Parts: sequence; C-alpha cells; structure tokens
Amino acid sequence: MIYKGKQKIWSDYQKEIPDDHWFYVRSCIRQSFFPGSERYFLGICRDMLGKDIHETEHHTTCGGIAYHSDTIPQETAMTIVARQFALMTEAGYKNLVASCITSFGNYTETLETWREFPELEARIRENLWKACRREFEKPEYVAHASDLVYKFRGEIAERAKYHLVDKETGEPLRIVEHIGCHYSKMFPHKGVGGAEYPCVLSGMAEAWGGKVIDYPERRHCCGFGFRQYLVQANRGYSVSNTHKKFESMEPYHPDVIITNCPGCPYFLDRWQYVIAEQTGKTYGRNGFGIPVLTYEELAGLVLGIDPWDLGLQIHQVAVEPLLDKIGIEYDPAKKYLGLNEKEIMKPGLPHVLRCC
Amino acid sequence: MKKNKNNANQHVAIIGGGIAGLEAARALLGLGYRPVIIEKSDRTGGHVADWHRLFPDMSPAKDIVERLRRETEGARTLLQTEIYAAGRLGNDYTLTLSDGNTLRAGAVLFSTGFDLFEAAKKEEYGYGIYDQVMTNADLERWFNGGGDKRLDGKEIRRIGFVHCVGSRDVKAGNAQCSKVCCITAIKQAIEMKEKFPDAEIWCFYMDLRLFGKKYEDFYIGAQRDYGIHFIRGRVSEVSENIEGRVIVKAEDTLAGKPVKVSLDVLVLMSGMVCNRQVHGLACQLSLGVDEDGFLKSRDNIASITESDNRGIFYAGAVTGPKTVPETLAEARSAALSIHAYLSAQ
Amino acid sequence: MIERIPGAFHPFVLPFVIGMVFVLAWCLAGMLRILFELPREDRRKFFVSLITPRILWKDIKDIFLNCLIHVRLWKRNKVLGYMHSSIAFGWFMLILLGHVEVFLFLPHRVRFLYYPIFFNFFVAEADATIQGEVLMFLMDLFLLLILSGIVIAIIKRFRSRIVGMRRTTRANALDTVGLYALWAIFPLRLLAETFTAHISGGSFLTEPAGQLFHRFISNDMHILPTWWAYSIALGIFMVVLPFTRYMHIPTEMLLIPMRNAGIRIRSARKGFARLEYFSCPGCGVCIDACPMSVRKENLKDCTVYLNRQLRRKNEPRIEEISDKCLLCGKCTAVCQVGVEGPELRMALRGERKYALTPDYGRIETSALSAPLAERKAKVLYYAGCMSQLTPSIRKATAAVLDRAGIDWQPMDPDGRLCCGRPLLTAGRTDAARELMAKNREIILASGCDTLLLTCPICYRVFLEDYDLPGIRVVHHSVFFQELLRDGKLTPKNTPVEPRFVYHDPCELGRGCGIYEPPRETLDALGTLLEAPKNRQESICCGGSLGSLSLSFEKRKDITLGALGNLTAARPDTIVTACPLCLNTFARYADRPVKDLAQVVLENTTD
Amino acid sequence: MMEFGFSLSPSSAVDLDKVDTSRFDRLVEMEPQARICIGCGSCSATCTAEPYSGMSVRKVLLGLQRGRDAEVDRMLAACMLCGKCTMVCPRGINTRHLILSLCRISGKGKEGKA
Repeated sequence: MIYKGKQKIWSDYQKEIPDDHWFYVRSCIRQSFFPGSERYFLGICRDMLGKDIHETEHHTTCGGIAYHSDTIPQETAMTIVARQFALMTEAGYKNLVASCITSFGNYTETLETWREFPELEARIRENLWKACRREFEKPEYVAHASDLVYKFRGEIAERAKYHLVDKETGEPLRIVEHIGCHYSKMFPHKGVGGAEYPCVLSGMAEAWGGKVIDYPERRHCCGFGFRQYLVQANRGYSVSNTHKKFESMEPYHPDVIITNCPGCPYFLDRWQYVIAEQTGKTYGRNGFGIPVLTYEELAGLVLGIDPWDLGLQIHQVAVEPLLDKIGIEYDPAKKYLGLNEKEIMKPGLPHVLRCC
Repeated sequence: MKKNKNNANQHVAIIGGGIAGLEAARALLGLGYRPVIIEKSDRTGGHVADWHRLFPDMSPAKDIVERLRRETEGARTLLQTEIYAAGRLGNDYTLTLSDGNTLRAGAVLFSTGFDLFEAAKKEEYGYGIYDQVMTNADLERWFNGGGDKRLDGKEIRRIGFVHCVGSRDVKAGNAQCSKVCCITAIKQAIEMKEKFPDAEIWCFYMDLRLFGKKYEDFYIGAQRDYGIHFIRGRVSEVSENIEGRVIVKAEDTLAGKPVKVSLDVLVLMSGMVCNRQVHGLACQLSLGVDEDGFLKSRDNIASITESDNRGIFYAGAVTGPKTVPETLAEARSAALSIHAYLSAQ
Repeated sequence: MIERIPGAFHPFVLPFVIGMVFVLAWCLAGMLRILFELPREDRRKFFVSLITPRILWKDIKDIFLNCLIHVRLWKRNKVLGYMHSSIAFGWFMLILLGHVEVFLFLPHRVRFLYYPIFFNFFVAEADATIQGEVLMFLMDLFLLLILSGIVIAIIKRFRSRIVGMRRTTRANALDTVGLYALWAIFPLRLLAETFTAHISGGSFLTEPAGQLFHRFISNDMHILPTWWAYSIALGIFMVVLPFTRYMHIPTEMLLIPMRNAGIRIRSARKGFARLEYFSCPGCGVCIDACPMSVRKENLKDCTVYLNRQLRRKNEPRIEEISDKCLLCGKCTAVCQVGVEGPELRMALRGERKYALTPDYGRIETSALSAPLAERKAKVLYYAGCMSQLTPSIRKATAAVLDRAGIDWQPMDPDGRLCCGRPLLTAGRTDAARELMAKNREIILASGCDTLLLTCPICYRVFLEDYDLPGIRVVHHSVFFQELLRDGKLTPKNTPVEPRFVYHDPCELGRGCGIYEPPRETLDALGTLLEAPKNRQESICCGGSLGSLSLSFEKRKDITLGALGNLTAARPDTIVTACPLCLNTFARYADRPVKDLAQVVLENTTD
Repeated sequence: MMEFGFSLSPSSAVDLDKVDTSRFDRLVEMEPQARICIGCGSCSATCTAEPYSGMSVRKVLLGLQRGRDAEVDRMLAACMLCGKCTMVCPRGINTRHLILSLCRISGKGKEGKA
C-alpha cells in the first residue's frame, strides 16, 4: 500500500462543505436501528459545535427504498424529493444534509438528472404543485451527515475523551470503514475522496487515532441490495455477499467496522449472527463478532458519551470487547436499561455468536 | 528526387525529436535541406528511446534510436527548447523559442508524438496505490536495466497484464484504440515468461487487435509456446490482500463468469493519448484538432502527413496512435511532401 | 536308377531335417493357436467352409494363384510378379517334382522327409530312363527359373527403383539372414547337383556345368561340402522363418481359406487379425500406395510397419500408426495378401480405454421423427454432418430431386444426429451403436422406402452396419445415374462439353465398390477424363475423418498430391461425390471442384 | 443449525487461485494445440451434438481452465465425433483428437486404464 498515492486521490476529491445552517432530513430506519445516532449527531452539531441545524416533523421518507425496490417510478420518487426541497425552502434553508445514504444518493441523483433534463424538473414542479400546492428551490448544497462529521473531525478529536487505540499496547485500532454504495459510487465527485478510495470515514478513523484496513473486498456492497434482502427468496444472495466481505477482512483481525449508511451497519451486524448460526463461524476474538458502529456512535464514544446512551446495546454483535480495548468505562448492569434507567427487555442469546 | 542546390538555404523546423522527427530530419538532410530539430527534453529519441525491444523482430529500440541520432548529426538539434510562439511571415513561419532565439523556416513539421496515459487516473487499477501495480513503460525501464522494487529480488509466480488502460475508454476521455498495446502486452508477456519461466501469466483484454505483420504469430506463440492465458474481459477492480499481492477481478466474458486471481505483479498497458502540450501551438497556427485531441490531417487517406495550412506537415503519432514502422514511413513521406512543397515555391 | 547311398541317410541332411521339423511344428502350433483364438462361431464357419466344395475349390484356386503364381502382383508389377512367381512356383515345382521322382523310382523312400529334396545325392543314373530324363530336364528348368528370380531379387535389394518400386522396407537382422539363406539355397543346389551330375545324372543345366567344373577340379571331394552347404542354407532359412517376414508364406495359406470362409477381424490382436499381420510379406507396396507417404516423416506409418510393430508388440508405435491412418483403404487395395489395414486399425482404436463414456440418452428420437412421419415421403434424404457444411451439395441435391419429380423430404434439415461412422472409425463402437439405434428409429418411423445419402461416410455405415428392412440405402451417385438412365433427368445440350475428372472418394470407391455409376453420369453430361490413379488406386483427398491424429497442416501435402493426380488430364472441373473431399479439395484446388449433385443440376434441363 | 429459509450461496466467481487445472495441463501435454484456442465459437456453432447437450469445444477448453470439470464431462459425453468442429476451426486445432484425448483422462488427471 502506498499511502501517498491515496492522499493524492483524496486531494483530488475534496468537496467544499458549508460551515453552518443546515436543513436536516432524517432516515426512515436509522431511528429504530440505531436510536442514538441521529440524536447525538444533532447533539454534537448543535450543542458541541454550536451549529444551526433545522429539522421538521413534516419530513417523510425520500422514497429511496421504494425506488430502489422498483415499487415506484422515478417520477414519483422525484416528486417526493421535491417535497422535501419545498420543506427546506419553506424553512428558509439552502443546505440540505441527509442522514441516510440512500436519501443522499436519491437527492443527488434527482438534482443531476434535472441538470441533464431540465424539462423533467419542470414536470416535477408541476406534479408537486398539483399534488400539494408546494413550490421549492433546489438546495445550493447537498451533503451527507458523515460529510459534516468528517469536516468537524478535527474539532471532535480536540475534545476526545478516548482515542481509537488499544489502551494496553498503545497500538491504533484496526478499523474497517464501509461506505454506503449510494454515497459516491454513482457520482464520485459528490463524495469525499471519490468512489474508489473514499476518505469520509477513514478520515474520521485516522483523526481519532485508528488505522484503516484496506482489504480486498472493501468496495463490495454490504449485501442489503434492496431487492436482494427485501424479497425473501433472494436473502441467500444478501447474506452470501456479506459473508464474502467478512471472509475477506478476517485475516486483518479488525477491531471495529464503521459505516455511514442505514442498511450497511444493520446487515453487517445482523448477518454476523446468521452466518454464525449457519456456518458456526464468528469473526471477532473469542467467539465474539466484529462490532459494527455508525460514525455518529463512534464519534459519541470518542467524545465519552455512555455507550448505553448511544444505543449500542441494540446491536446484535456485542460491543464490550471494543469498549474494553479502548478502555471506555461502562456499567454492564445498565446495558439493558433504557432512557431514565427504564428496563428494556433483555434479548435471548444466540447459540453460536458470543454476545456477553 | 534530385537534390536542389537552393535547398541549402531552406530551413525546416521539426518540432519534436522523437523517431518521427529524427527520421524526417534524416530524409531532409539527404534532400539537401537544413532541418532544425526542436526538442523539449534533454535528449532525442522520444518514447522509443525508453523502450527496450521492439516487436515483431524483438530488435533493440536502442539500435534504431542510435542510428537515427548518428544519421542526423548534420541537423541542428535544440534540446530543452520549447516554442513560445509561432506565426506566419510571408511564405515562411517564425517560431519564438524558449532560448530567446527566433527561427525562421520554410516549412514546419509537427512530430510531437503522443503522451502515455497516466495510469493513476484509472483509480480502480490502483497504480501508485498498490505496491505491485506497474505500467508497460515501467516494465520497459526495468528491461533496460533500471531497477524496480516491484520485481527485483521478488519471487514472481503470477503476472497479469491489463490491456486498454486509458484507451478505448470514454470514461477516461480516450475513445480511440491505442493500437500497439495488444501486441506490446503480448511481447512483454513473452519477455516476462522468459525472465520468470515458472510464472503463470494472464492477459486481460477487451478485443485483441493484432493487425500487423507477424502479430498473429506472436499471439499464437504466446499461447502455444509460452502458455500465456488470455481472458476476454476488462479488469473491473484491483485490490491488495494481506500478503501484499494484487487481487484482480474481471469477468471472463467467454465463460460468462466473474473471475478473480491474485498476482505478484500487475502490468497496466497505458495507452497512447494525445499530446495536449501541442494544442497551444496548434491554436496559434489555427491547426485543426480532432475529437480525440490528436491533430487533424488534411484527410486521413491521401494526405495524412499534411495539415490544412500550407507549409505545415505532420509525422507520426501527432495525428493518432502509430506503430514504429508507420511512424518512420510517415516521417519519410512528410519529408518528401515538404520537399515537393518547398520546390514549388 | 540306382540307390547310391545305402540306408538312404547321410548326416548332411540333418540341418534341413531339423529346420523342417521346427518350422512345421511352429506352424502347426501357430495354426492351433489362431483357431483357438477365433470366436466359436467363426471357428465353426471355418470348419464348415473346408467341407463345402465350392469354398474349398476357391481356397485351392486362390492359394495356387496368389501364393504360387502371384497373379495380383503380376497385375501390378510384371517384374516383381515374375520374380515372386519364379521363386515360389519354381520352388514348389522342385519340391513337387522331387516327390514325383521318389514316388516314381523309390516309392519306399517317400517317408523320408529329406529324400525328395536331396534326391540327386542319393541316387545314380537317374536320367537313365526317359521319365528320369524328362524329370531331370524339368528340375533344371525350374531351378533356372528360380535362379532368374533370385537375380532379380538381388537387383531389387540394391536398386529397388529398377524393378519399379520407389520405396521398400528396410530388412531387420533376421530378415537379412533369412534373405541371404534364401538367396544361397538355389545357387548351392545348382552347385551340389552340378558336382553330382556325373553320378546322378542331370540335364541341360547341371550336366554341362558338371563337365565344365570337372575340367578344373576332378576329384569328388567337394561334392559333400556343397550338399552340406545346401542343407545348412535350407536349415537356416527354415529356423529363422518364423521370425522373419517369410512367415507370410505359411500364414497366407491359412489366411486365404479363413477369409474365404467369411471370417473378419473382431479383435485387434487375436485370431484373424493375428493371421493378417503375420501374413504381411513386408514387401512395402503399401508404402508407395499410402497417401501419407508424400511426407517423409510418415513413411513408417503405413500398414507394413503397423504389421511389423504388431509382431514386435511396440505399443507406442502401434497407437501412433493406428491413430494417424486416414483409413482410405488403398493399402488393402494394393496388398498382395489382402491385409486390411483400416480394419486392423479400427480394431486397435477400439482397444483404447476411456474414462468417459458417451451418453446420448438426452436425445429424444420421437421428437425428431414426428415431423418426418407426418410428411411421409418415399425418399428420405439424409445429408449428414459433412453435407451440413457444404450447403451447395444439399441445395443441388434438393433441386435435382425436385427436377426429377421425386417424392422426397430431408431427414436433417437443421442438422440432426451423426450417422455413427466417425465413432466407428474412432473405435468407439458402443457409442456408435447407441447413435445408430437412434437414427434407425427415426428412419423406420419416417415411413420412407429409400434412404438417400450424399455423403459416402454415411452411406457406408448405413449400408454395412444398419439393419433397415425394406428400405433401400442409396448414394446419390447411383440414384442420379438411375434418374438419367430412366429419363427422369435430361442432359442439357451444351456447345462445348465440359471436361470432368472424377475423384473416387475412399469410402464410396474402395469402401463400397461404387466406381462406375458416377462415371456413367459424367460421361452422359460431358467429357469424362481419367486421372492416372483412379478407381481402386484413387488417392485420398487428405481430409478423411479416418485419421484421428493427423494435423491440419500435415494434411495439406496429401491434398496437393491428390490434386496433382486429378489435374494431370487437364479437366475443367474436378468432380467428386463426397462433401469431405469437396471441402478439402476446394481449399487448395486451382480449378472448380464440384459435387456430382451440382454437376447433375447444372447439366440437366427441366 | 437454525433454519432461516435461505442459506449462503457459493460464489459464482471463478477463483483462479483455487482452480485445479491439472486436467488441462495433462491435456496440453497430450494436445499442445489445446492452448491456441481463440474462443471464436465456430466449433460450438457447427456442433452436431450442441442442440441436445450444449456441447462446445470452446466451452470444454475454457471449462477445464476454470475448474468446471463436471460440466466439461457432461458436454464431452454428448460428442458424436462427427468432426465438423475440426473442419471449421480457424486455428487448425484437431478438436476431434483433442476430445478423444480428454475422454481418456478423467476428472482429476487420472488416465483410463489401457
């Protein structure tokens, strides 16, 4: 690996990210899968960095899942997107930041399509007007939430309580970064670092003390693939895909996987359980899996937020070995206590994958 | 053609001291002209001077370059010289040179050649990122005795060649076929097999374009005598495994299956792309530039060495990818065209 | 007539007696072995043939004409014919007349094996009677005949071209011993008889020679050494005989009745096959005949060398030779003893063991035959694989059939199954049978009464190996000739008659014996020219499927050789009746090559 | 083992690192021409057995180099040795003999007993 070569590519694909005043659109699924992530993203941006980030309860799905599952046509998806833009315009914002990679891809794709086919944009404006009497201005800037965290990675590092190093040896943690496919594979210039060697997550990991692993199947999809998972008969493909990635990263003994997409962490996390059940194989040490975190969760850990407040107990793969390695303090007894120490139910334990 | 006494007064400016420029200079000297070779680098011979052996006879590239240098000793050669400005003055052209001089010439020959595609631009192939990825030019340099840590002292058991790197690729901005890479890949594969007899070699190709004399023999020989594997399919991505070997993924389109293979070294066949540096000069002299960035000939059949402008001529890869013999033939042809043009004045 | 030696014995006869007993025992054992190796039904067939007067007469006739007179060789090469028949017939007559002498004069000595051979030693004044005089005369005459043959043989040995052979086999050490022994026998006999001529009497050769010798050497001390030498020469010849090419002499005498009994090669090494490869005289006629011999490297791949290697059990060479052969059958056509080179090779190929067995189970014949059965034409035209590659033949055949108003339909309009002959020639007999069974089902279900073939390869297998009751299997060369003869096709009047030369395809000519019908057709449609080598002697085009291992490049010279033969008479058009020949010739020919079907179409009118 | 209603499917990709080409290597020893196939597909297009089996000499040669031995054997078993492929091969490969040679060596380079 020639690190300099990557740095050169990274320098070719830097994008300007506005400093402040963002209109935030949440993800459909992340709030239930990773309940702490979006909350702490807003927390970090607003409370720690003092940024202006606005969100509205009128925001709906961007239509991305339905679009990529072939259940709605592109025009419909674009009209939904147009409505989000209208909400942003109404709120007086020009910078859109999406929590979800698919949304980010969907917004980018819509804007790029309109740029190529202005007549389509006119039609969508008409559709939106007919449907809900709204008008919109196109955002001046569309970012993914991870772009912002990447931008502020230095500030976070300055305030870090923990670093991504093995507290025993002082060695940097080995980190697998997994970028959602729709982040930059469609439009390489829209992603930090391009499509082949994106640095949006690796930049964070390195800024916070970790070491990124470049394993052969790094570019591969997590396995979600929309139809691959959503059509039950195809789930074998989905899990096979994920399995391929794990087999490829296994020799590097990663400590943690970080992701910036709603689907990826979910599948990389849950499929470890399924693979363990199906093949008897686990990829972490001592029968554990490899913890899979969102970048917000990782930022939260680095900043010293309590793991259980971040919602890490919701993950299938136990995060305790990672916490121990970094030396993060946590109370095992509180793992299954929710907000305000309210009992949330304890899950049953899997047969193969070690979870505690 | 007979030597004209008046020729002695006639300057011909040759822009670019590669083999096209040298061969044209040699021919013009023979016809009694005073060619001036303007070369931006510190030596003549161009790309061929960096090459080791030339297909199809495996003759040393050095031989032809040295012969041309020897035979053009009578021509004025300005090294490390660039042209700042060019313009027409009466029937002549004046070139303002970087050394502060001005050159007045009856005719100008563009033998500005090509650039090798920058392999790093094909990010997915990992040139400059993964340790064991190199280019055809790197390999020739190594054949010429320049050390290379990708090969020296390494146990090389598996070698890959990727054809069409940066050529026939609209995404890389070059739709044209670079013409010589197929045969070069086969030549280099054979040379590598000779250096590493135990190595297995795979060539990943889109089409094999082996049009030239003896090229097909090379291909059959590579298959039959050297056991080189040819996989029809373009490499999609390259990565590195924990041992530092290169993992190559492609589709074997003949088998209809994706294939992957780990290699000790991967050679990228960087294609010939247009020399963009010449565009400024072309603009000043209002010369046509083709869509592929190469200069536009008056027509591509009967007068490939002539431009639309009187007194400006082309030879070699300035108008498109060419082989060495084609380039030399064009250089001689251009010299004759120049002679005909100047004689008619 | 006086018996000169009391007890009728002298030790010098021992070498001969030992040799004779040895060779007789050897041959007897060999014969029993071959009989034992034959399948039971073949053995029965053989014994029955021996008591069937018609076959028995044929056996005697064939043995006489072929083994003694060498009729076939006479037809081929008169010098060689004379050489062989002079030695074989002359020697036979010497033996026969020797016995006649003994019978006539000393009948009680008949039981001595050696007596007729050394008669002149044991008797005195044998020419005293008129019978004796005549017999002596005949003996000298035949000895002279043999000696003349031996002279030719010696010339042939050192200058084979003088006797009209370009190439001949190189003899091995034992063959050479046998050869020199054979050469020595008759001059020694002449010497021996010459030296005893004043005692036993002689005739026009021995007597004057005897008198001549007596002028120089007058005592009789040299009589015995010459008789010893004669006996030793005979003894040596007979002892080495089983290990030399001369083994063909006794073997052929068994081969002829067995062939006449209808026995064929069933196994590559045993029984009849063994008889064939031991019958090979090693003459090398097949070397010149073999089309592969145009390449020097293939000179040792013809049948004579196969037989030699089979006798030596040199397995790698046996495999190489048997795989390379084009199976054109020309070696058999020219062979003096009729060794079936192609059949021997096919049997050898059949010996191969394969790890993979063909399986045609997935082919549903009902689906293939249903449309044919529905249409139910009288003539079913099966183009076969090779005609699929030569659409000109298929189209011309279809047009000719339509022109003649034939009720026909194609069996394989879109390419169907292979006929099975290529599998047979490759020795994969079981697979061929499986495929043939499928074709048979289709043909029987089609309701046709005639199966028309344009490919001789297919034709041969349908003719020889298929059981198609009530269906006539016919090649288009025959069928079209009949159409012309019956007036269903009318020759076109052309101002200038096209000049044709006809190439006999191996499988059609030597394979199926069809030589004349295509010639009659061409003769009716234009001027028929003959190539120097034609009919039985036709040269394979080189494209034959028979060869398994001959590579494409190496076939070229064969094709050029065959083309040279065909174009010698300067025809306008080379005509053949085989798609494979057409395809092969067309590749290199300098003038049009056409199939008979095309020629018939172009030169007849509606 | 828990039943999920779906399972890991093996990768369809050919891993050239793991493919056992010993049978092809053995074939090359017997038939050096096996290497010079250019994959033009003439053999497949003309094949008499193709409609019943998908037989293709091109695929056979490629299959051996991609570890698809079972498929190769299935195709080989359908061959009728008619020789059309040999006639059309532009590289002059004696495909018919090549098939016979291949039939002699089974699965993992073992030879049929002579």
